[in-house]
Amino acid sequence: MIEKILIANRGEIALRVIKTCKILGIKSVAVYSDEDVNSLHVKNATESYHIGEASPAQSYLNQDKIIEVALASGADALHPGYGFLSENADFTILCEKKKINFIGPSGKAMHLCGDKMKCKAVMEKANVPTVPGSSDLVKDVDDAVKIASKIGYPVLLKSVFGGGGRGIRLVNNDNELREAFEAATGESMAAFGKSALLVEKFLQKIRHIEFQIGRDSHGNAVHIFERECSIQRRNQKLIEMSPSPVVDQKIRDKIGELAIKAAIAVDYENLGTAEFLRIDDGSFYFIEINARLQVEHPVTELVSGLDLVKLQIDIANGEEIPFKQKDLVLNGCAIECRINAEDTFLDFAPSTGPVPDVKIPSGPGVRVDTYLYPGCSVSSFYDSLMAKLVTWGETFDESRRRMRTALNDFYIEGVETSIPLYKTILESKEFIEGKLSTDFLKRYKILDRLKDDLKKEILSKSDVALAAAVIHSEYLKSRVKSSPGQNIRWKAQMDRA
Amino acid sequence: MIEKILIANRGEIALRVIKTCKILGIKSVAVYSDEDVNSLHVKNATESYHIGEASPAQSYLNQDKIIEVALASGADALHPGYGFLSENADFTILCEKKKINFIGPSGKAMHLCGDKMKCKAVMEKANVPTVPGSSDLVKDVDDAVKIASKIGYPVLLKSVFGGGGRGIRLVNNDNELREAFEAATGESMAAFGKSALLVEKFLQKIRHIEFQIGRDSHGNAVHIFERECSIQRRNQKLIEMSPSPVVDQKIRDKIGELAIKAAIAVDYENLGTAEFLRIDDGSFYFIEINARLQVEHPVTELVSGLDLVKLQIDIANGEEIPFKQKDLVLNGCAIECRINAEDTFLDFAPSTGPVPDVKIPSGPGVRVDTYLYPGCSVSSFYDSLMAKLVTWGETFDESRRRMRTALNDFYIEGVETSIPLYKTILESKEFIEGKLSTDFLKRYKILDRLKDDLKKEILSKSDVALAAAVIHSEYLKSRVKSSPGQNIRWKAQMDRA
Amino acid sequence: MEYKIEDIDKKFDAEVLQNLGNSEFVVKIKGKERNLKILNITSKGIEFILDQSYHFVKYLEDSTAKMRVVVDGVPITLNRHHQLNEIVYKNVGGSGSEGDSQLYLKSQIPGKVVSVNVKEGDKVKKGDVICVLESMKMQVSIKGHKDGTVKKLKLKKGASVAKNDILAEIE
Amino acid sequence: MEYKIEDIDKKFDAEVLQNLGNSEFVVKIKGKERNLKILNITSKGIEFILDQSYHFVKYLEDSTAKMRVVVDGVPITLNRHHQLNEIVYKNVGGSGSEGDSQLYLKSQIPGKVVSVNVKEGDKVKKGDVICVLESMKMQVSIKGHKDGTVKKLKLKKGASVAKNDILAEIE
Repeated sequence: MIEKILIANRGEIALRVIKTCKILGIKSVAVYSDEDVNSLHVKNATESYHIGEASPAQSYLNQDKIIEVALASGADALHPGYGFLSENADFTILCEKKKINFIGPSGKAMHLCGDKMKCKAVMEKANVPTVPGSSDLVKDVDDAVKIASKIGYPVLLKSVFGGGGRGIRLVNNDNELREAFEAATGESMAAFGKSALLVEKFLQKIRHIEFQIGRDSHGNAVHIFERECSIQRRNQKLIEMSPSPVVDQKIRDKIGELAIKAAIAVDYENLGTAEFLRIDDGSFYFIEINARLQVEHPVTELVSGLDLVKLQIDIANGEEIPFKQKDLVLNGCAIECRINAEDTFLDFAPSTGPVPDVKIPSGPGVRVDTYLYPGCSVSSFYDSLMAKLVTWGETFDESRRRMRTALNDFYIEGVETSIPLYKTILESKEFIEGKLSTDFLKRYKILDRLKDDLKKEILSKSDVALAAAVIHSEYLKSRVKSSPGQNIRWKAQMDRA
Repeated sequence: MIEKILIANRGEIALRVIKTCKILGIKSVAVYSDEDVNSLHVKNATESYHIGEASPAQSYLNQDKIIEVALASGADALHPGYGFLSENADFTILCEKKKINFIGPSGKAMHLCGDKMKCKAVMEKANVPTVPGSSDLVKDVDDAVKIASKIGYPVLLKSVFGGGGRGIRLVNNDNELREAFEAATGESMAAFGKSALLVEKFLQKIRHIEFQIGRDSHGNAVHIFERECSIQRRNQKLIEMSPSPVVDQKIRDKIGELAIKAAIAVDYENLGTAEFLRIDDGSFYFIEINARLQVEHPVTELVSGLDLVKLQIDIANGEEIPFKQKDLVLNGCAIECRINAEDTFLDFAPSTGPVPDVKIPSGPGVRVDTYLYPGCSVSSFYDSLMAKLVTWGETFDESRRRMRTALNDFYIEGVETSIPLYKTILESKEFIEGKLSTDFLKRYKILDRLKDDLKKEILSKSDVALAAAVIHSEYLKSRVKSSPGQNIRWKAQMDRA
Repeated sequence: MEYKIEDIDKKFDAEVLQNLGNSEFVVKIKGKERNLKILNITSKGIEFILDQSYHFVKYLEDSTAKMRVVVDGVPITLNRHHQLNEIVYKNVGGSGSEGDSQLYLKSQIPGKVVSVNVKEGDKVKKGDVICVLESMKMQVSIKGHKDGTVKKLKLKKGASVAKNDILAEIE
Repeated sequence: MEYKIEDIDKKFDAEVLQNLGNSEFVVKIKGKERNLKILNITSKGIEFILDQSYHFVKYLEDSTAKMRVVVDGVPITLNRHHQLNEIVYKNVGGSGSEGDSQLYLKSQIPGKVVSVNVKEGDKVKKGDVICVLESMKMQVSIKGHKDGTVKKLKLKKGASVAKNDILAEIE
């Protein structure tokens, strides 16, 4: 039985894990870098150990140091959170070697999940549909044309030496493909001395829908519904929800079954997430398994009533999952907004520094997971997620309205945040109608609308701003001068007020 | 359709109603006394009106002033909260006259609920079991004996001129009853010139279990499960929960049906609560209808998923209750602790004054309804409820553990609170086993255990206290003296730290 | 330095052994050496890591005789151990009620005076109701803390009293 | 007094008309008289009830030319209207980017310098990448704000820069 957990992470997720530890009566061990000495996870854990300098490589990614602390503190298990070492198969294997119970899948399963080509091959064998295309490098141009005609145009021709959009060509027919193949091969030979190309179906108006999966050491496997995470910027999720507006119980059962199949195919143990792309004709394509607890897990907690961190610990303890698929009921609707420290209008550039004041929203159906407190600081060394604002409602509309109100009540001083962006999204017709896609922001010109909304908001507050400005001027005057008559009375009143 | 609601209340319940108004896009109008000018309900409402001096009679009970503000602000409806004017039938009728939609039952129904003798008679007619005893004043000693032998000893002989335990005699047989009757009559004649006595069955080891009821203007009626509120002090509830440990679905259906019958019997509209006493043999006796939203309504919200304030507004709007009895599912378990400003060891005497610092707990399944903020004040003019800490869990045990952790995380500086008492109760074997009764504190000597727990807690923190004390002494010394050597280095470090 | 904690019948020792620099210290608590690293210190409170655990301590009161602190949310009174303190401490009593030797009857709650039940010069017994206060919709009887004669009454019906206000002198 | 709000092309007037005593005032905003009752005021912020609505305004910056406030959580910049201000204001631009006439290229984000893409003396065009910063796991290209010659580079690979630090002088 796990009695003491080292949490190899920081920020809100470290706090989230500590919370469940406290509730279960399990001791928690926090680790921290120089930058995090004043962080809440240090203050809330049973014990806290300093592990190095601010830079992640020197602290939260320092495998040897973290293992050393785990052993010194007598922790019998380790929770990796998300990011940092959470999907590092080598680290998982190191934990296994040192007899530290790693709360997550085995190193072997994690390794397989991390290798996208291998994982795709395993899924194809297990009859889990993946994005149509070559299952390996194409041999030559005729091979490419053959595959393309099988999966149907348009297709993407991708160079494995590309990355970040470089070396990707969109083609609409055989001729274009042959031309592009020649050009791509030439380019690649010139630059790298070799060429390696893939063909993949070009998917449009994509939704990102993922299924929470769980599997225990006894072979019991369940899915805990879907999360729709289509609203993104730069391939990073901004808003997640459950249920998805396009998933009914029939689809949930069907794709959930696929997600379970995927977990079994890689012999996955503990909680994980099977990610799918869904296109407008209703087809789902598996893309990958995230071998960790997701940022957006609270969405699933609110609609299932489960404590997923507790479930992770139970599974790591060798226990059976304490319910069957048929026992699970999706209750109401949950939405999460990731409150990031970033400037929406500077291409989402990070915004860091001290946060002198914070007001955290609350109320029926409102949950906030955050490391923020008045006087804290947002560090430029780590990622921009400051808080997760999650609301639950009986219906999507109730959840959305609660989110809208909570966003209004959330005040973070000192850094730019994504809160104004979410207010605009939450009020948009397309969001309300569930018309989501990964290009939502661009497709519906959300940033232009945000600008309009901000202007309107400023105008609506302008009377108050002007009133505050003139009163402030008078106040300063009354403090500087000691003039006779009214001003003295004024000053007295001001000081009394 | 209601578009603007005046909230004739203060504190956490005013904030609770404002929250739902915001979510529904309804404007809210707050009223405040001199004492409350810096209160959160003033700051969070759309509009706020000053209505008088601190004393309730001059402000929150001032019917004319509140009606005047309602009319001036253009509010089309009024929410009374609980306490103050919430169960004042005259005020309800005044609202009806002024065409202000009173969110609650009609003045007529409220009047009937407020008259306990009349209400009891109505319930007897409707076959809702009430506490056995004389349904009216007893005529003479023989009448009393006849009733007593019918309901069985022991019985209570009560004078209607008593109150607060005075004029109540416990008797075990006919002889004792005859003696007591004579004495009571004599006493009462001497003091009041007349006598009026009742006979009622003496119930022991009572549980207080109530049912949330709702009835719309179309005659649809539902119950929204029970709340067990047995843990009390001085007849005031401290801890409430749903479900009750002694209510299963069969009992819930049966007593819920009685609660609905009670609501129909008094032609009750909107939300209300039917209160029952339950004794160890499993019998339930109706005692009264609380004609308002209860303090403990969040417990029901968490297990039903409903927003009860929204439901109140919908019913007041003339809408039908949007679900049927069979649609309601009791989900998980919710517990509420009323965080009072009181000194447990001074016989729960009030504790008031400034609150320089507050830390409000949060986390999965934790909800806090409160008017507290750092720098606020607890007024001696109003009641002692500062916050309602409510936790939800899949099971009673999860809810209890979450409550235990949240109580630990709740810090209120400056006033005594009931938090330590709740920690002891939540850890007690009897609470865990669901052995609840209205005399719980006395029956299980909880205050003695609390003393022990506090001593243990202090001892467990004594190392830290001593460390803080010696470091503090050194710190002060280093700031007072400017001595050479080590102390200067010390001071520099201290200032840097 | 020796301390007494609340009314626990025992003395505890604590001292700073060494300043390691960089805000780190070795302290000796109850005979055991512990490491202490200060994160933050002001005259009102201190945050530190003791061995490996974080703690936040607020200083509410600090006189030569006693120190009231809040340790991780738990209020604790420390009494610095002198001969004199011991005597005063015993007389004051640990439970919050004034000892028999005290002259003044103080109010432990704030409230409004509803009734005054004695006159100056009255002889009263310990436990007699001196007055009734109303606070938060409740009536609370204030009882005499000892036998004696009411020397002075500092009470008026309808007046407000604060916590720790003197209500009467009983000799 | 006349004010401009953000980059809205309009002037707004506001003045205190009367001090009613008891922290209450009559102010005139955009030609309309309003009642204002102060609940709390310091040099850093003000809480007041305007007509019947509560507001909380923080003062973040206050220079003769402009005032940055946060009104009920919404940041707003007010520009006091003088002839001179108008000119400066137009040049600075409302969108947060420095105007063409500015000498300095400043960083709008904090971060670590990953690469420096120009040398002193280089001729650059508006939009050319001057350097790349890394912050929060992201790489951000900093582009030149105007055409010109790099006069001075205040950048070193691996160094940290704060928000608003000057990165280069371009003439």
